[in-house]
Amino acid sequence: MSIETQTPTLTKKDFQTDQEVRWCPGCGDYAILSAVQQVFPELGVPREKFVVVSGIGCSSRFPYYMNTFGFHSIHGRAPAVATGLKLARPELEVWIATGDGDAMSIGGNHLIHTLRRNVGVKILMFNNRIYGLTKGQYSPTSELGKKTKSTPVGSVDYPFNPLSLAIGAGATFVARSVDIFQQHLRDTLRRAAEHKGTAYVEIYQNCNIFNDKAFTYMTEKDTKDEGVLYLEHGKPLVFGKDKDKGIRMQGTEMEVIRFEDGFGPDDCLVWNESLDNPATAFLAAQLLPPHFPTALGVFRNVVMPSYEERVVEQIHQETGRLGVGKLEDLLKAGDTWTVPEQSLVS
Amino acid sequence: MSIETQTPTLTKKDFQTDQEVRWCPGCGDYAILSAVQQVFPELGVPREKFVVVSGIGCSSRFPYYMNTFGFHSIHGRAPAVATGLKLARPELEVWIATGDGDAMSIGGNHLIHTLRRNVGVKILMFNNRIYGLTKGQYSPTSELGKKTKSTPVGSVDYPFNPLSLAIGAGATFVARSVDIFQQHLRDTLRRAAEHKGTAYVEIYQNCNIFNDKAFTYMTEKDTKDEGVLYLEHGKPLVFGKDKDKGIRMQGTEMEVIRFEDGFGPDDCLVWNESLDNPATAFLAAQLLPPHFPTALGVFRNVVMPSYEERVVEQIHQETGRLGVGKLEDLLKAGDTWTVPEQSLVS
Amino acid sequence: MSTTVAENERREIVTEKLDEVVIRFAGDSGDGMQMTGTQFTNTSALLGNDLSTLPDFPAEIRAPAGTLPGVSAFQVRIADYDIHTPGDAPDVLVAMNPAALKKELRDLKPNGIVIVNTDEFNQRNFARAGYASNPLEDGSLSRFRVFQVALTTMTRRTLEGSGLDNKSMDRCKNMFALGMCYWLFSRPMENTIKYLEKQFARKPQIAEANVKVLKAGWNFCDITELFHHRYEIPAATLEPGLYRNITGNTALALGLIAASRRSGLSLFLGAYPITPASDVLHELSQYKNYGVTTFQAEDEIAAVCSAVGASFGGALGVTVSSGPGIALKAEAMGLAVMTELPLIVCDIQRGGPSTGLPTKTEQADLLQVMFGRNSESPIPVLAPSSPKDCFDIALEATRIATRYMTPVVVLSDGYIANGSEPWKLPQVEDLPDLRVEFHTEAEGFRPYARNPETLSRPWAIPGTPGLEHRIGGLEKENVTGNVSYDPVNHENMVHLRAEKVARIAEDIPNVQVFGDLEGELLVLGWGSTAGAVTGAVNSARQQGLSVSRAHLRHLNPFPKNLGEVLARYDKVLVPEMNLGQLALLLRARYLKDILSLTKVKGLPFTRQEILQKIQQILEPKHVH
Amino acid sequence: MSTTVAENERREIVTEKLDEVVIRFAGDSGDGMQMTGTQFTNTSALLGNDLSTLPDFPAEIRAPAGTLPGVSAFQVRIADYDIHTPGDAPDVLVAMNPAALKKELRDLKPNGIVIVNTDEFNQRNFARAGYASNPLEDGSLSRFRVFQVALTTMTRRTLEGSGLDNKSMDRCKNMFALGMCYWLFSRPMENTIKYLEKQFARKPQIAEANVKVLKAGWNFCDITELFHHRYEIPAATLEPGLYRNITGNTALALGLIAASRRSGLSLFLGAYPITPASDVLHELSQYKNYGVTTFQAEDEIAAVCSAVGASFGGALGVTVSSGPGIALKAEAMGLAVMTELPLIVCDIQRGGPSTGLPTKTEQADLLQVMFGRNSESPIPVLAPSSPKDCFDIALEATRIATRYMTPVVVLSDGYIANGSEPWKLPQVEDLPDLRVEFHTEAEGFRPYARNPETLSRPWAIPGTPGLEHRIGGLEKENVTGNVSYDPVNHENMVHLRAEKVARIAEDIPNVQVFGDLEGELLVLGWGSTAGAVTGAVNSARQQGLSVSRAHLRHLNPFPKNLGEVLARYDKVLVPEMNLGQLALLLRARYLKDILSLTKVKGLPFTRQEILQKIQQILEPKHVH
Ligand SMILES: Cc1ncc(C[n+]2csc(CCOP(=O)(O)OP(=O)(O)O)c2C)c(N)n1
Ligand SMILES: Cc1ncc(C[n+]2csc(CCOP(=O)(O)OP(=O)(O)O)c2C)c(N)n1
Ligand code: SF4
Ligand code: SF4
Ligand SMILES: [Mg+2]
Ligand SMILES: [Mg+2]
Repeated sequence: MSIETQTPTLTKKDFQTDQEVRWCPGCGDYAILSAVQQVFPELGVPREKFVVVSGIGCSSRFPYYMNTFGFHSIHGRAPAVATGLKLARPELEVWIATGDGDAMSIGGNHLIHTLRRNVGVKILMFNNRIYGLTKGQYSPTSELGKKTKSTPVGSVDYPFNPLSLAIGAGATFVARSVDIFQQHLRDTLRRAAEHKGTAYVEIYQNCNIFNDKAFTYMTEKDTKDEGVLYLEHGKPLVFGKDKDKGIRMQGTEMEVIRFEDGFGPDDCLVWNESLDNPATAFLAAQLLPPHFPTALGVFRNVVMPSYEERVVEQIHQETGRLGVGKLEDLLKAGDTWTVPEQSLVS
Repeated sequence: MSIETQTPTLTKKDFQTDQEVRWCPGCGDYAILSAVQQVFPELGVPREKFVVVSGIGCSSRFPYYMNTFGFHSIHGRAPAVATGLKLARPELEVWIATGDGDAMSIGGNHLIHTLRRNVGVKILMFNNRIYGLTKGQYSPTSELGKKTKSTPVGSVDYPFNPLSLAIGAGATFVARSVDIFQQHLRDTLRRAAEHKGTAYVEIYQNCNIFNDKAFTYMTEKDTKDEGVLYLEHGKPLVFGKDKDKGIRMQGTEMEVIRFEDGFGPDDCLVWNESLDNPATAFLAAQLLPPHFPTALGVFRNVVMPSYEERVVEQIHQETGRLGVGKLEDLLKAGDTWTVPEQSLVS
Repeated sequence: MSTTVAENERREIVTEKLDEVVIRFAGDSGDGMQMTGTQFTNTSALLGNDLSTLPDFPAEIRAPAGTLPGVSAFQVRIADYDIHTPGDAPDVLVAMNPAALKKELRDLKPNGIVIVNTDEFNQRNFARAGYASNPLEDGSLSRFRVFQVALTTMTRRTLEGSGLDNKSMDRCKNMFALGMCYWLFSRPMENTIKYLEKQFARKPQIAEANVKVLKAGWNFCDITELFHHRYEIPAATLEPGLYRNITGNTALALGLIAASRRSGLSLFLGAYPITPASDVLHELSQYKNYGVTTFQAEDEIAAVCSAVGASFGGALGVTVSSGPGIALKAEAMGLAVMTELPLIVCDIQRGGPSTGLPTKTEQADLLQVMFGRNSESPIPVLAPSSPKDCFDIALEATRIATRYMTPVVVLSDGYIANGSEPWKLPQVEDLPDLRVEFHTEAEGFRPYARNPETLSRPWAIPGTPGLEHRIGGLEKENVTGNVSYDPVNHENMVHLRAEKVARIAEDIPNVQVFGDLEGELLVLGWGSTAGAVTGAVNSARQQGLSVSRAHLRHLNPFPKNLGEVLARYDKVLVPEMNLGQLALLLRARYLKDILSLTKVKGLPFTRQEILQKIQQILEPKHVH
Repeated sequence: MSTTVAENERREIVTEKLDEVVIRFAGDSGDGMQMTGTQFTNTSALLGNDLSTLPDFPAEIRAPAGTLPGVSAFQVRIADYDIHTPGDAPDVLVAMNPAALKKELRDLKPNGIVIVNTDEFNQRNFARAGYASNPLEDGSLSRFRVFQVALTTMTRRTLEGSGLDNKSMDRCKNMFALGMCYWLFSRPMENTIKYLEKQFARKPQIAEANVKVLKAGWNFCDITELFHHRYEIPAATLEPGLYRNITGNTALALGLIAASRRSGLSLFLGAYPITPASDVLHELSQYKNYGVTTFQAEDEIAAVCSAVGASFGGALGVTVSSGPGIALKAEAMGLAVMTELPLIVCDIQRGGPSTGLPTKTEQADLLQVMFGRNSESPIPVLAPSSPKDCFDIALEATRIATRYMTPVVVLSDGYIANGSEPWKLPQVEDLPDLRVEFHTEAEGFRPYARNPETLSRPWAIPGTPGLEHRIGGLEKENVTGNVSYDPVNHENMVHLRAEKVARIAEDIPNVQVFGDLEGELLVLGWGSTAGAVTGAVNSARQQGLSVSRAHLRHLNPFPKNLGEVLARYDKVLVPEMNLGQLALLLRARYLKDILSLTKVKGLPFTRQEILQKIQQILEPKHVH
């Protein structure tokens, strides 16, 4: 009994399964798996309280490799399955592993509605900008003109900005990290774990088979310092190898300032992830190449009651108001009449 | 022949059908119908080139009352049907009539992908913040706590901000108007008609049966001047009965300034609907009660090639590069061999 | 002096006893006919009549006033004996306007009573209804007993000085009609008065006005010479007990709550509104204090997926929709089949295909729910036989879903869903014990180990230490539940899933025959045809025809004895509101030539239609 | 002197003529087995052999190296006569590692040839493959002729000094194996050399390396004593003409383009990727200069809806998917039924239910496409019988869809889709004339007026002056196409839609029997079982058994003469890769007791399996 209730201290090993990991050698998914397996034991949650839900895709194989409860559902529907689960069992830690196709293409509607409702689930969106499992078609995050199996002369679709979409849908927690930035990724996952509502984390993930080197400009030693801007709450937006550039507001937009032009950190915007108005987070979501470095970190983090909290609260209120319903009363409700033993003709 | 090709001058009557209009007396849909029937004849497009596509809902009955080609499809799918039609027949004028449930609930995914791709269709989203046809359940745009048939003690869903979502999805034209503001509505429809990509127009529409007076604060004589802010390209954001208030940027957000505090129009933000960066439009999309008046007009209007343009262009390029394909060549492609009349054993 | 006149008159008024009467209230969508009919129904219920109702309203919220598409009707049949249908043809038609008369008259019995609101009989309305001339004058009603009443005028006169505007006054005119009917059929007004006072508690002025008009309608009959007859329909000799009048959708909702209580599982409904299923969502959303969670999802796919997620979490996962929505749930239902989780999918069928006729009834989703999923994806299917049976079906569906770890489909339809009948309240303790035990033993736990009897796998819910496991839509290795592409395992699993469902036949009642144990003809009904079949076969037998009947509540699997029962009759007739879907399943399974009687009009069968078919089969000579 | 040795040796090498041989190449997903097999196939095709192939790859992109789930195999059968299947059991197995040996050996013929890459036979790989001991040493292969070759070592040696790193070198080792097989079966290398040079045009170094290794493999056999036999498979006597080897998915894509050209309609494909259907999208996306528009939609619902929209616009609207995706298209397919628009829905079936076995074949979607929509929603269904038949089916589907204004389903499957066979190129002018005429006459235009013969309505596309009209999912009034809730009209329309599809039976060829026009047993195949059925029945007849065969390409409606044909045989056997879905339809329709031979293993039937069943039925005594 007590053995079950007290939380034993867990380790990464506790979260590994006996199933062979079936990703291609070199796939970025390995790094993400490792980061999650390191963070989960730190959360002080008993293992049996974790559930990892996914859709379909290479990324969605994730649950098989996590020794928790897991549900590898159908393509694009993980947020819907997870919402039902979280409403039925609010005390569970429900995490979603999904891909850019699973979450942003077929699953787009469930994603935005989950974000709108602020359901208390954590969504890890593995963005490799390609359909991996089906062997390399372009996805809604693939860049314009991308040549793939289904677009031999280049795609004509403008891609989504996944964070703009999430913020536009009303997300309360939005962040971005990168598969191989293990430290940053783990920190981001911890931040997501702390959030009470929906946490949406875009993770740049390299698919070395069908879309290799999609993110090298920000992962390669020589380019990454110029290519990456870290959003840190309360700190000025400074970046560059020698921390010699920054971001400031110019009218309604953000712009890059170079300290060589006489600017300094004080001229930079001090990052605030917790503003009610989503506009600031949206501004930061536009910080992308070619005109800007890629912003990483937490874009938005505001505290609002989660969907399940409100649902449970309402059930409590009603129960308080009306008392725990009795089945007898329910059946008897409304106009009733009795047919006596010997029914008489009126 | 020539009679068919030259465009006869059309009138509102030309766009009315013999079908009885089956909306409740007093429904805002009548006003929208009337506005559209007035604007279409002005567009210099032959009537047979118009197609009105819809999903399911009271609003989606729209095509039956427009004497054009029309397709009353299935719930939520109008954007998908319209995309196929527009790709197959780019020369057609394809308009979509949809509701807050049809477009934002079941149809959310098709909506955001249509906006992302910038398909050259016009989307009129009748937002009455309720499911009308199914007799009054709350919708994704209903305010928190709304009591409806399916939420007897109030809804616990945070609503979408339809324009934030559209801008987050990458919309190139986004506007808002109101059913009974006929002049403004017609102007807005004309602006939408001019746009080459996807034009997304949210129209506040009163459902006098299931959600009456949802927008009175901005339609009633006494409150409307304070409750409404008109976005006009190149003009400062000024509002109020006596034009004595305005909007300016304060850091990363917008704020209301009162001229009685010594401010004037010059202190107000000059509206620019055509910025590449969607952040400004997103800022304006946050201009809603209680802290702000409701912004009406064009929030975003940027010129980008439409989806069908790019598709057609690619087909032309390939045809130019390879010549018009010959069926014979296609069949013969790849490794072929001949079996002679009398096939010999090697 | 009018009273004295009345007194004299009254002596002449004859009161007749009838064993039954069918009344149809018809008017504009705005005329409140549904409410009027419901009031007449409830009052009659309280008098102890057996009864059955059939509402019929347009797909549009409110089509233009005075037009045919705008007509809303409510038919109620009350009787002093046990009845099974709302009646084939009305004895009385209340027509609030020409359109209502035009649309509903055709069904009226010869010499039937027509009460019309003459105030609405003007050229404009004739045009709207498509009448060339005034039907009240052109003799087209000669076959009926027509009573012309200026309902609107009388109503306004009644409310003179009430301070209400005309619009509000006119809204009361249905109460005038109701008052007249109460007088005509000797019903007390108390119940409706109570209702009005409760309904308009916040608007006492409106309540008062309605009550006033109701009484005015009654008095109008009482003091005028209009009717020379009054009627009484004595109470039916129903089984003793506590009764209430209930619609199918309400019974289904209550049944689900009862199932949740009896199983100890909390009830989770994931639903997206759709006619005629929405009322189940509306109903259940009112019972939060019964621990019911209702989730209005963004679409049907999310609705069913959320229910699957809830079931995985150990709740009773339910989703409800109608044909078009069920089509969207197909893929996720397949997921529930593969993951072997309990799930209840309620399909309140309506007219199709596609959007079809949203407010009309049909039974044409049987094959969809049987086969509308990719690959071999067997699911048990149940169908309630009447409004009140929806309560019991919910319990049976829960029993099968949890005992066999499988999704279950409940096939109701618009006729049952909106129709009502008296329901004898069950004793809670008499309801089946559906207690469920989750798996808790970590030792040797195997997610796909099978109960040898039911072949079901353990229900091991998140939060249980040591039971961490993964499920999903890929083929599973039996016992371990690991992903497996092994050919032999796959074939084995396909057969196991099929066998699991087939075995349920061992666990459900045999089909019962009413009539002769063998003979010339068996009429086999399913779902909402039960009433009409019963009525028709009873009449046929009274006429001495050798015909028996049986009814199927379990459509997959079929009851064990079905094949052998069918074999005992020369001919088998299956009436269904489709093109012969059950017939197809029976023919394939039993290789017996099944005669189909099909009706796809958006309306239920009448007793007469089935009776005629029976006669045609058994004594063709008599039928010309 | 090795040459002279070789010369001496060579005298001892016997060259045998074979009428056929079946080779299976098996290795890690990364070993390029699909490409190796394809090369062997194409080369043999150019030699004039008849052939048939069966690729078999894992669901994962790349499962861990050396494991069973990671094994990718490609089987090819080449013959000097007309064959119909890729062969039941291989004569030769090339196993690039222990896992491949373990997984694929069971099918190998007794005394068959096994070529293994010894470099991969080490403890680590034994463990991964689940071998307790080294199979090359523990005698478990004694029943076979095993040839142990250090492929990796030889390859690296061959490429010494090429400047390639080991990884790149090892990637060439499949060419060594191919070279060996070319020598063993007397095939020329030119074709593959050409291919390699084209394939790696931008990486000449890689091209050169592969060619080098290919030749090395050839020479290795030529100079070593390894084999004492060589084999020749003479060209088959195929019908004279120009041929190419083609897979089902490619044939389907080409057929759709041909249909577009022959009908004068531009081709629009709306699709969402899914195994094994994606290749049709990939293929068609390459033919923009044929005026083909391919739209990769956000999901399957958008895919089918976009195709419906395109059809409304006057294009040939097509969508392609597999089981789970087809389930999602159900509602929109119903819309096409109601709006009576042409639409082609291709279902490339795979193992299920749910996500199931994505890369395995199955035929279990027949009932889904027949009935998987709400209400009565009839759709014609066609199934290709082989890879090349996919071309003709596309034309036939287009003919029916446009002539009858109806959606049409094409039921292919993974076996046909990825399998290949030689295809005699048709003359374009011999292809059916499918020209379509849009309605243009405004005078008296009625959107739902019907062609008396076909019952189809006019195709009136936007942009045509005077034809402005509205269609949609609500029930239509016949002729006018206005929304109608009229009961009689609804029933009439339900029957009209059913009758329209039923009448197609008048317009399709009768089912043909091969064998005796009557007799003890008829084997009826559909879809991809055609080859195995033909092979099995031919053998059975050679054994003097009284068995005939027939094949169904049209599954809805059935050919006019089907019932009468079935009646002519004592017994009818239907082999299908499901639990008896066609059998169910036949039993229901013809009340004939159909014998089912079912296989649901994700693998096609073997000739042998069907032959045994035939024997069992016709001479049970002989079968123990
Ligand atoms: C209903 C359905 N449609 C399509 C598919 C095929 N499918 C499986 S995964 C996938 C896309 C995966 O892309 P993504 O979500 O980015 O995952 P990744 O493999 O890149 O990690 C598709 C189209 C499916 N399994 N089910
Ligand atoms: C697949 C499907 N699901 C549900 C419905 C039922 N339904 C019809 S309209 C509608 C919502 C309409 O709301 P909205 O789009 O806001 O239109 P409104 O009536 O308010 O104008 C719903 C749920 C349907 N017809 N089809
Ligand atoms: S295909 Fe790409 S995403 Fe999928 S496992 Fe391989 S590397 Fe990873
Ligand atoms: S229900 Fe509301 S939205 Fe629908 S027609 Fe009536 S008023 Fe208009
Ligand atoms: Mg991806
Ligand atoms: Mg609405």
